[in-house]
Amino acid sequence: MSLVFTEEQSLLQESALEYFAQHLPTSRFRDIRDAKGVVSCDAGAWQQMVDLGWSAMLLPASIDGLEFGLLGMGLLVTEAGKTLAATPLSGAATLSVEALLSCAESPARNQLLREIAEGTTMPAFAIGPASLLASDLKSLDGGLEFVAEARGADSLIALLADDSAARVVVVDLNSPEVQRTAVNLIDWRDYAHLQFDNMVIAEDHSFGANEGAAARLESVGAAMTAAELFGLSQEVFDRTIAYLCEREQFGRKIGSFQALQHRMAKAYAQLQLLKSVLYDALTALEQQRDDVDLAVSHAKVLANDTAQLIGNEGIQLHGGMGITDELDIGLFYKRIRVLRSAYGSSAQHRANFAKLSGL
Amino acid sequence: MSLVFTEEQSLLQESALEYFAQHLPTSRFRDIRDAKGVVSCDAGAWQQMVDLGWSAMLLPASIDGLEFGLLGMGLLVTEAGKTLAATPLSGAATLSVEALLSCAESPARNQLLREIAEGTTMPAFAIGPASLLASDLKSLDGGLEFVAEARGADSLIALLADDSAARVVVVDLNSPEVQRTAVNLIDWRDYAHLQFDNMVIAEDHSFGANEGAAARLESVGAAMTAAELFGLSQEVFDRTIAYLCEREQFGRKIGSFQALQHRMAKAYAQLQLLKSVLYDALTALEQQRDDVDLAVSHAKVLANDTAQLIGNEGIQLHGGMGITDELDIGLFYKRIRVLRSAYGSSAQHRANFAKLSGL
Amino acid sequence: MTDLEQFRRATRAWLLENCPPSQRTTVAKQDVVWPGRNQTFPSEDARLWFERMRDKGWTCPTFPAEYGGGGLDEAQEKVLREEMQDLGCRPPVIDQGISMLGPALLEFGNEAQKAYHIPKIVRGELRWCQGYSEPGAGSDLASLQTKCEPFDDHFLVNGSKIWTSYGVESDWIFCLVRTSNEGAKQAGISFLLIDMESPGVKAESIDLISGESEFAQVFFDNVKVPKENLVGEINQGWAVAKGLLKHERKMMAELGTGFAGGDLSLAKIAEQQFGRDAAGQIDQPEIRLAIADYEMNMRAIALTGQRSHEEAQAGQMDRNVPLIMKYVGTTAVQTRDELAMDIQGYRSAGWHDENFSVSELRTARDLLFNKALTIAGGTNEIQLNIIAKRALGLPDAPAPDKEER
Amino acid sequence: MTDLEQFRRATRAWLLENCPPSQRTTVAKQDVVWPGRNQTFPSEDARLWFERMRDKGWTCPTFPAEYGGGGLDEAQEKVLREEMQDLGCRPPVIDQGISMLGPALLEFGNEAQKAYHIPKIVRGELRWCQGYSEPGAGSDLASLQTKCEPFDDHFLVNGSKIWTSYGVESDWIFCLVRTSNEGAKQAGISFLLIDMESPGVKAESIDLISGESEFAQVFFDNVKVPKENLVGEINQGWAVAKGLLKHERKMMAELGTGFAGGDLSLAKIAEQQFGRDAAGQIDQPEIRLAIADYEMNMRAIALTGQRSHEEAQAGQMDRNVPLIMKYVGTTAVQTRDELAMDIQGYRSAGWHDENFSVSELRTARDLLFNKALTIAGGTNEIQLNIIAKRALGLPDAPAPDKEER
Repeated sequence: MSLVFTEEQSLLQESALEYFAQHLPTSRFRDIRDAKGVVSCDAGAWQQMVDLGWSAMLLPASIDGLEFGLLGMGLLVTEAGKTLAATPLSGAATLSVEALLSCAESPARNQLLREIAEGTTMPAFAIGPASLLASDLKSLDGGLEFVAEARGADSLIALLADDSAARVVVVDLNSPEVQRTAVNLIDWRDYAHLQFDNMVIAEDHSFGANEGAAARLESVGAAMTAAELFGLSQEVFDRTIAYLCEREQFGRKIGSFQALQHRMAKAYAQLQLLKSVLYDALTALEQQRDDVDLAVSHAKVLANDTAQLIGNEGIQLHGGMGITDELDIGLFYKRIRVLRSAYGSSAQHRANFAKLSGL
Repeated sequence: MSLVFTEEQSLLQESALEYFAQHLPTSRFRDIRDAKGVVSCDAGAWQQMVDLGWSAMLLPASIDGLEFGLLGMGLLVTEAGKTLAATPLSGAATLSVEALLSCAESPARNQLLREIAEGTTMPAFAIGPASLLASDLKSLDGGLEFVAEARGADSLIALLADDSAARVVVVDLNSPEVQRTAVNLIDWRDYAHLQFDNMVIAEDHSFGANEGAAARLESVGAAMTAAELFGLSQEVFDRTIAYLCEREQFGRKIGSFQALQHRMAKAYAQLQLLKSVLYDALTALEQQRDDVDLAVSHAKVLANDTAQLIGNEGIQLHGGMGITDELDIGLFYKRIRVLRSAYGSSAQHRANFAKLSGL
Repeated sequence: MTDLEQFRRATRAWLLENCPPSQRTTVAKQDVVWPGRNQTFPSEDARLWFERMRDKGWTCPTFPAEYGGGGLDEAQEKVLREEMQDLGCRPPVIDQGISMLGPALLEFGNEAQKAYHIPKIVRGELRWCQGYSEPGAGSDLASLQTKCEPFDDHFLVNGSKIWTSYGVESDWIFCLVRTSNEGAKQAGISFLLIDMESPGVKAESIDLISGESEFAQVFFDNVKVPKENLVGEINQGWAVAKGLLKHERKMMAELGTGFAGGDLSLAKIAEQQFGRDAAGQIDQPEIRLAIADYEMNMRAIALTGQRSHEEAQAGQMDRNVPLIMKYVGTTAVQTRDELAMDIQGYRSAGWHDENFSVSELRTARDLLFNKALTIAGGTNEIQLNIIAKRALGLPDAPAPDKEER
Repeated sequence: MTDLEQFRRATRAWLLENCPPSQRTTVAKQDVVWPGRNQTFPSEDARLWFERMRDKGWTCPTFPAEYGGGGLDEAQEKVLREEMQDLGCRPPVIDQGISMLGPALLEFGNEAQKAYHIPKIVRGELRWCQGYSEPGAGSDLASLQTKCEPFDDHFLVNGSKIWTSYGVESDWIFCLVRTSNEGAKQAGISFLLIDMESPGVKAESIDLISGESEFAQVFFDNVKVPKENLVGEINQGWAVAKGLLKHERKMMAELGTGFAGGDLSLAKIAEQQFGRDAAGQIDQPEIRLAIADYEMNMRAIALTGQRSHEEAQAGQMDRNVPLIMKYVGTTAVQTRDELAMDIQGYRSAGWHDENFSVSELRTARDLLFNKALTIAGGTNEIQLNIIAKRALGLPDAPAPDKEER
C-alpha cells in the first residue's frame, strides 16, 4: 500500500496539525507581516520542530535518523501550508538532507547531516549551475536568484551541476564574501538574491554528488511544492465551503445556489484527484521508482492548476470580502501564485509529462 | 458598417428562413435518411434556389450576377444549417463560382458561370494537388477523397494547385473515366471518393488561376463551414432553451435550475462572440482585406469550438431524450462533428492564427 | 504462506487450466455471453468457460454457497478479480441479475425469494433488466407513476418504463412501482419482480443516435403479478432502490474507465496522423498537449480508484471520494472520444461501409454511444448535486420539492 | 461636406491646438485628474487641459448647454470620442459625478437639483462617490438597511455603506437608503445626495489584497440631510438605482477591455522569456497557444462591441448582447493577468523593492487588483443570472426571495 497513511503517518499528521495550529497559526503570519518583518522561520520554532524529530525524518538510521520517508515529510509540508507557516522543512530538512545523501558517505557529510538534525544549523537550499564553481572547485563566484529562506538561514547548501557532474557545497551565509539582497515577493516570505565574490569553500564542505542528483533534487523540490500547494488548496476550499454555509444573500445561504454547488463539487473532485497523484509522486520518490519523473511532473501540474482553480473560486465566492486584506483568503492566494513558479511551471511539467509518455 | 445586415441582407435572410422552413425542413432530411437515401440537393430544390437568385449572388453584374457578396451568402448557409438542408450553396454557388472568378475572364469561363447561375449545371467543388494533372495539363489521373455533394452533382470544378501554380478544371462526373465511390458519414450527407483514370479535360474547361487562388478558396471554404456551424449552433441552442422552459423535474421547470442557467448563459455569450467574428470574417473575404486569413482562422476555431460546446450541452441537457434518434438534436450534433474537420481543424486554424499574430 | 496466498495460487492454477486461450483476449461486443431462457453462445469456448465458472459459483463469487454462489469473502474476491485481470480472462457472463438485483435480493429479499432467484442468477438461467425510469420522469425518479394495485392474490400493474437496458432481450424485470399516492412521493413506491412472459408485458427498442438500440421502453397493460414477487415491505421500495443505485453508479464509473482503456491509443493515432518532429514529438503541439492532459486525467482517476480501494482495505474509507468517480470517469471518456475524432478528421466520421477500417468506424460509434455515460445511471448534474450535498454538506435550496435521485 | 464632417474637422483642429502634447500620452494612475473641493493637478499641463475642456463643457459633452455641458448629440459625442482617441488625448478629468450621477440627475432629478448640481459636476467643483452596497448585503443590494427617517425639514440618516470607490477622497455621496420597511424590499428605498462634510459622516479606507485601498466604508451617525436632496419620489429610489447601474456595468466592461489593451503585450514578454524557435515561433507551445486563445478572445470581444454599436446605429439594437460584455470582458482580463504571471514566473511576483522593473511589479498588482473586476458592479454570477433571465427567458427558480440586483 502506498496511497494511504500508515498508523505512524497518521499520528505524525495529527501532531503536525496540532503544532501548526498552536505555534504557527495564520495569525502569526499576519502579525509578522503587519510589523513589516519578513515571514521566515525563527530559531525558536525550528528548535520546536527539531524536538519533534522533523529535522531527522529523512536521515538513515545509521546516523540516528528516523527514516520516515518523503510521504511523511510531504504531509508535514501540507499541514504547514494550511496555516501559512514558514518552515525550513522543505529547504533544510528535505532538500539539503537529500542533497547530502546524494553524496558518498563521509565523516564530514555525516557531521553536517547530524547538525541539521540537531538544529545547530538551519541551511537554505539552492540548485545552481556548475559554472559558479571555479575550475579548481575551491571557490564560488557569481549569483543565485530567488533563494528561498536565504535571509533566515545561516548557511547555504547548494547543488551545482552541469550535464557531466554535480557537486554539493556548503557555505556560510554570514561570511563577508557573500552578499544577500532581500527580495520581497507578494507572499511576503523570505527570499534573497545571493552574490558570491570569489568565496572560498572549506575543504570538508564540498562533496561530489551522484549522477542523477540534480534531476532528483529538482523532483523533490517540485513534489514538496506540490505538497504545500495541496495544503493551501485544501484550506482555501474548506474556508470557502464554510463561508458558503454561513453567508446569506437573497434570503438564503449562498451555498444553496446550485451554480455554486456544482462549481465546488468540481473543485472537490479535482482536489481528490490531486491528493491521489501527490501521494503517488511522494511514494515514487521514496521508493525511487522508475516512473518518478513522470509521477512528479504530473503532481506539479495538477497541484498548480488545482490551486489556481480553488484560489480563484475562493476569492470570487467570498465576493467583496475576498479581495480585502481583512480575510486570509488573499494571503493563501498570493502564496499559491508564487508557488506556481517554484520548481517548474505547469507548462514545463506538462511538456515533460508529454515527453516521458512518448507523446 | 460591416457587422450588421443591410436592408437587402435582412430581406434575404427572411426569404431564406421562409424557404428552408417550407421546402427543406428537418423532417425532409429525416424522411430521406429513413428511406436510406443520400441526403443531397435534388434538382428540383436547386431550381427553386436558382429562381430565388441564390446561384447568381456572387457573379459580377457584367455577366448578369447580383454581386451580393459573401456576407449575404454566409447568411443563406447559416439558415440552411438550421434545418439541416442539403444545398449546393457552398460547393456550387460559392466555391465553384469563386474558383472560376479567380481565373482570367474568357468567354468559356463566363459561359460556365452563367450555366451555374441558370442552374443548368450543379457542380461539386474540390481543392486538390497539382500532381493530379498530367504534365501537358490535358488530363487527370489519381484520386480525390471526401468530395462533398459529389454524388448529386453532374460535374466537378476542381482547383489543383502547388506552390508555383494553380489551375481550375471542369470535368463531367458522368464520364466513364471517373469512378465515384459513395462514402457514408455520420451526418448522412453526400460525399464520395473520386478516382480519375487518365481523364481527358476538354480544352475550354481548363483555366489558369491567379496566384492566391488556393489560399483564398481554402479560406472561403472555412468561412462557409463556419457559417453553417453557426446556424447549427444557434438552432441547437434555441431548441435546448425551449426544452429547458418546457420540461419539468422535481416539480419545476428544469430551466429554473441555476447551474443549467449559468451554463446556457455562457453558451449564449460564446454564440454572440461567434456571430461577430463570423460576420467579420465574411466581410474580410468580401472586401479582400489584408487580415483575411487571420479573420477566417479565428472564425473557424470559434465556430468549431462553440458548436462543440453547444452540441454537447444540447445533448446533455435533453437528458435521455438527447441520445435517442427520435429527437433531432443528435442529427445536428452529428453534422457538427463532421464540419469540425471540414476546411481545417481547430488545431490547424489556431496554429495559423498564432503564426499570423507573430506568436 | 497465508491462506490468502494459498488461495491465490490455487485460483491461478485453476484459471490457467480452465480458461480457454480464446477467452483470454479483449472482449468485443459480439463476444459477450449473456444469460437467459434461450441462452446462446458466441463460441464453444465461451460456453465451456461459462459453464466451468458457473459450476464453481464464480459467476457470482461473493454470493453465499448455499444458493450456489462462490461463497468468497471480499479479500478472496479481490484476488480472483486480480488474477482474472492479470491473465486477461473475460467475464464468463454479464447480467444485471448478477451485478444489481442479486446483491439487493440478498440484502432485502425474503428466504423464499433468495432460494428461488439467486441460484437461477448464479446459473444464468434468466436474464434480468431494470425498470426504474419512466417517460417524463428522467432524473426525478421518485415521481414515477406506474400503478400497482393489490388484489387478493396478485398485484395488477399498469404503466410504462423507459431506458431499460436490454429490455427486449431480457426474461425478467425488477421494477419500481407506485403502490400509494399518499405522503411524500418516495413513500408510496414498492419494488417488484415481473416475469416478462406475463400477459400484458411488451418491450420496444429505442433507436439511439449511435445507431444502436440497447435500450427499450417496456409497457405494462393489466399485468398480473403474484404477491410473492414483492421485495421488502409494500411502500418501502425506495430503500431497496437506493441500495441498488450504488451498484449501478459503481458500474457506470467502471464502464467509463474501462472503455477508455480501449485498444486505440490516442498517441498512436496522433502519430499516424501527424508524424513526429525532429525531437521525436507528435508534430501537432495542441493535440500533443491535449493528449497529455487526457492521460494525466486518466492516471489521476486510476490512482484515485486505487487510493479509495487501499483506504477501504486499511479501514480508513472516505465515503465521499467514490462519489466523484462517475463524474470524472464519464467526462474523461467523452474527452477522449472527441480528441480521437479531432485527430482523425473525416476518416473517423464514417457511419458504415468498406471505405473505413473497423477501428475508424468505432471512433464515431464510441463517441455517440458514450454520450449516454453522462446521462444514464443518474445524470452528471445529479452527481454534482449529490457531491455538493453529501460530501460538502452544502445547504439545500429552498425548492418546493427537494428529494433527488 | 455634412454638418458632422464639419464638426469633426473643427473638433480635431481645436484638440490639436488645445491639448498639450504631454496630455496626449498613456495615462498612468498618478496622472489622473480628479475633481473636488480641494482639487490639485499632477502637472500644469494637466490643469490647462482640464480647464480648456471644462470651459467648453466637454468634461460632460452630452450634458445640456444650459447647465454648462457640451450640448452635443450622440453622433457628435462619438466624433469627439473618436478624435480624442485618435490623437491619444487623455480624459481631462475622471469622476462618478460625470459618468454616473449626472446622467441619473438629468433623468430623475428636479429642476432645482439639476440647476445646482449639474454645473458643479461639469466644472469639477465636487468629487462624487457612490453609496450602494452595505456590509452583509453584497449582491443582494435591495436588502440594504441604512435608515433614513423623515423629520420636518430634514432626513436623519444612520447606517453604513461599503465598497465605496474613493469614499475617503470624495466630497459628496449619492446613496440608496431605506425609508420604509413595508411591502417588497425594493419598494422602501430612496435615492439621497449627502454632503460628506455633514456632521456624522466618516469614511474609512479598506485595505485590499493588491495593497491598494481604493474602496472605503462610509459611516452615517445621525446625519441630517436637507429634504431637497431626495432624488425622485420617496420610496422610489430603486428605479433611479437601476437606471444608474446600467452606466456602472458599461463602465466596468470598458474598464476590463481597457486594462487589457495595456502596454505589456503577452507576446513580447513571452518572447523575452522563452525566445523563438527556428520557425520564428515563441519557443513554448503551451504558452504560445494560450496567448493565441487570449488574443482570439479579446478580438471577439472587441468585434462584438463594434457589432453592438453598429446595430444600435442601424436601429437594429439587440438589447441582450450588451449583457454579456461585463462577463466576457472581466474574465478575459483575469486570464491575461494569470498568463502574464505564468510566463514571467518569480520575476512577476514582486511586491515591492528595486529588484524588479516597474512593469514586472505591475504584473502582480494588476492580477490582484483586477480580481475586483468580476465582483464589483454586480458579480459575474449575478451577470449570468441576468443573462439567463433577460436574454434567454429561462424561468425563475421557486426561491423564497427572487429579486436580484
